Order: sequence, then structure tokens, then C-alpha cells
Amino acid sequence: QGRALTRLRRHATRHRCPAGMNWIESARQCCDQCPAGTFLREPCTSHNSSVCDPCPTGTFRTQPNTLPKCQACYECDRQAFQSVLSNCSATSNIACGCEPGHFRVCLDKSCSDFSCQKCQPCTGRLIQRPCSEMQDTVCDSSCKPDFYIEGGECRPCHMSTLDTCSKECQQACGS
Amino acid sequence: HMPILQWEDKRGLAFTKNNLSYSSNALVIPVSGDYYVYAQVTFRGPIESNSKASSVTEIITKVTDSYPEPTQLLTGTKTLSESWNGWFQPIYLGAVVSLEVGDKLMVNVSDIKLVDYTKEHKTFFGAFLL
Amino acid sequence: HMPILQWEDKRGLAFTKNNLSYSSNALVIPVSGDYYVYAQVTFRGPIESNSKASSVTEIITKVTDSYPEPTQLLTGTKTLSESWNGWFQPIYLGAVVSLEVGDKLMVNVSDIKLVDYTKEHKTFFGAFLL
Amino acid sequence: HMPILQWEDKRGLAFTKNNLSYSSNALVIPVSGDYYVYAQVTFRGPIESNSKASSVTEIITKVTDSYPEPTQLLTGTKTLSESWNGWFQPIYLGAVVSLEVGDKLMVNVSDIKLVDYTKEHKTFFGAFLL
Repeated sequence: QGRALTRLRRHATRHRCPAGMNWIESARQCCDQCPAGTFLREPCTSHNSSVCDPCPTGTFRTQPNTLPKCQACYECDRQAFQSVLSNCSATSNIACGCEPGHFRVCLDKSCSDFSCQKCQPCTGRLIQRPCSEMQDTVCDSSCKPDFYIEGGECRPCHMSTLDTCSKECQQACGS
Repeated sequence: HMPILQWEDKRGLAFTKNNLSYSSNALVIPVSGDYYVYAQVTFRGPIESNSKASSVTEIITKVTDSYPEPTQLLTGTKTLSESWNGWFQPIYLGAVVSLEVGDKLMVNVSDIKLVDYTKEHKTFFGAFLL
Repeated sequence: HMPILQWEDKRGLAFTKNNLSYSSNALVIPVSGDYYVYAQVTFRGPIESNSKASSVTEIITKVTDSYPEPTQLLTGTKTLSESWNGWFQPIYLGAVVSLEVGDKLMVNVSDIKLVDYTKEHKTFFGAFLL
Repeated sequence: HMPILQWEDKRGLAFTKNNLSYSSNALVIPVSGDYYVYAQVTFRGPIESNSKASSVTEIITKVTDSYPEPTQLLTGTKTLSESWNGWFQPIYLGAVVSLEVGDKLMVNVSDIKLVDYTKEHKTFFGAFLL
């Protein structure tokens, strides 16, 4: 019995409220939730309902709630090449992406935190897959025509001179 | 969301008192008020799986029964420029937050396999009412 | 002196109470006593300007009307060995200091452009009376 | 054991009160209870001796008359990937621990020569009763 009791006690402290309402400790009763985009300025009383106020600018609430404050909007890291995909509104946080010519380097699997890194240029190579929001450019492993490989870089044939034209250079650029 | 750390709440240096209880990976707030909440996670690597972690992140999160989304309270995120042999990286977080009775506090990490859980004095989590 | 950080003191997780007020970038001490003062700044880079930061520094400073020079209370300074792609580096500071009514607490940083101000749970500042 | 740091307890920002005293490198606990204990050590190198430190460690330790072995309460350990020119690395630790009257708290470090003791706001140690 002791065991059942402890389990019971656990539930007794959790107050059950009808859907769309939450238990408010200070009011000692269930109150209506405030809609998304607002917060609970004053809990309900036995004779009047919850007082909800709109989230002040720079804050938001995505869900119906009985919370005393709204959440502060994030900001996009403009100095680190982030761009604004959608602004913060009363019901949704700001969404950030990367500026053109940059891709996301995720800090964790959910990629909620990321830095924006410059896409690699495929100098002297064909582009296998262009740079996208989530991935760097994929360059062809071999050089474009009229380019030769040297130290992992593709160099234009016209830049080479007779004595600097290595074996690879001669193969790619002809005599 | 990121994986949640599990904690020892009785043995060794660990303890809970004044109704601040620990259940299903969370500290449960017994009375509304301002709390100083803190946590340190020591990360270490590389581990055998070849996943080259480029960064580690620790987040103290609040979950409220009455709201479906967790709130991130404190975050420490550090990129790793360590070479391939063994590395250690502690991240400490602590601040005052306003909490309501019934709120639950948890610690999330970017990769649970990188957490050094071997010694209680290297990775720890707590809160006290002001 | 190093640049002073500006803080949000009302929206989101931020709050002030018991007359500990925030004005012109400083927490103003309402009553003399010992306070636990803390701050975390998350630094990140590189940023587009080509300045290659070799280190980052965070200092919690006290300014008193009765003394012209600010006093450095807590300092965290870390060299950076990061490579060219994105890096993150949090610095947390916290300690007990004796303060007089009217003292002002501020956070200075080595380079304001390197501060990650994008999320309130990554960079924060506070104090409480013991 | 690792070397023990010595502290200034009177001059500058340092102070002790309410019978929390400092003697022979340790804070002495005057009354049993839960304390928030914290310490930051700023390490820096390389120093002239050619010992290439690969990591730095800070440990807050408790010594009790009634038990011969010291207890490690909090540990921060960080590998160093710094290059050969000057590096700085702060380690902050803080948590609530249950202490008995007469317990002694000390700070041990992996290498005393690497500790930056030049400024009181870079390396500090303290505790307060909850």
C-alpha cells in the first residue's frame, strides 16, 4: 500500500485542468490560456477571465500559454554573414540563413547554431554541384581544359612558361 | 532536440534537499522564485567512432508542464581546434533565473558520447533558491 | 578603456528587482553588501573585417562616484588558436565582491565586434546580494 | 598530490568575514552547512623552462581532520593546443557542496609555474554559506 500511496501523492499535487486552461498556482485555479502572440498579464479570478497582453516588440510566443512573459527574439549574426530569412513576429522567432556565396557549418545535429562560411571557388575546375545553403560547392577533381594541376591547384596554361611547365603541365597544355 | 544528461542525485557528493527533487533527468522546482542555476560538463575526445566533433555545446533548459516548448536558459558552445590525440574541454554555466513551482531543469549536450562522466567532480549540475 | 557592453534588462529572460537597477550600461547597487557578480560573454569569429583576433578578454568592472578610476573586479582572457573557419569561445566569470550603495558594475570586452549577441542565453550578466 | 595555491586574504579585493577564515593555504569552514564554493585560475605560458605543458588542471579539494585522504570537490581540466607563442587559459569552477565545521578548502593546480598570479582579478577563490 505504501507504494501505491506515494504514487497517488505524486498525482495529487498535479492539478488537472480542462483543455485550453492551465493551473495557476497564485490564483489557485485553472485559467484560460492566452493565445499565441500574447502572454498572461493577470491570472483569472473566480469572476473574471485571464487578462492577456500582446507580446512587446522583440518578443514572441509560438503557442497558447499562461506564461508571465514572452520569449526574446534571436538576432541574425550579420557580421558573420548570416541573413534574415523571416523576421521575428509576435508568434514566431526570427529565422536566419547564410548570405549568398556562403553555406552553413552546423555546430550541432539540429543545426540551430551555425556559422556561415565562404563557398569555395572552383578556380580552374568544373563545378560538380553548386554551393547551397547547407553545403559547400563540390568541384570536379580534374582541371578544366587549358588548366594544369600543380600542388593541388589548377593553374591556367597561358600562365606557364617553357621552363616552369612541369610534366603535368605539358600533358594538359600541350607543348 | 539535443540529448539530455542523466544525473546521480544521492551517492557521493550528490544531494538534494528542501524539496528540490530530481526525477526523470530533471531538477523539479518546489517553490516559485529566483534560483542560481549552474552546471559544468567536461567533454573529452576523440572517441573511437570517427565522427570528428568540431564543437561541443552544453545547454541548461527549462520545461514547463503548461507550455509545449522547452526554453533554453544558458548555453555554452566551444569550437574545437584540438589535434587528433586526446583533448579535454570543460564548459561551466551559471546564472540567476526566475522559475515557477513545477518547472523542470535539464542539461542538454551536443554529443553524449563526448561527455566525461567518469568523475563526479568533473561534470556536475545544481541550483539553489536566493 | 575597453568598450562597454550594453544589455537588455526587461525582455525575455532578463529582469531586475529589489532596486538593483540597470541604467547607462551598468547595474547600479542599491544597498551596500557582498554580492555574487557573474557574467558570460560568448565570443565568435572570424568576422568580415580582416582583423585576426589573437585573443579575447572579458572584464567585470566597478565604477564608484568617489573614485575617478574604474576597478577591474574579474577578468577572463583567452588566446585563440582557431583556424580560419568559424570559432566560438565562451568566457564565464563569477565571484563575491564587496560593493557600496551607488557603485556601478559594467562588462568590458576586448572587441565588441567579436561578441555573439544573437541569443540571450549565450551572453548574460547579473548579480545578487548574499 | 598536485601543488596547492597560496592566496592573499586581506589586501585589495580580498576579504574574509563571518568567521570564514584563511590559514595555511586553506579556507576554514566555521559552521556546517551548504556552501557555494568557486575558484578561477588563469594559466599562461609558455614559460622559459622548456616543459611543453599539454594540459592544465585546477582542482578544489576538501581536507577533513576526521579523514586522511583529501576529497576532490570540483575539477576543471583543459588540453592545450596552443602554438609556441604566448597563451592564456582561464578555468572557472563553482558548485554547492555540503561542508562540516573545520573542513578546509584548497585549490590545487597541475603546474604552479603556469599560474598567472600577477593580477587579483584573474585568479581568485571563495565560498559563501547558502
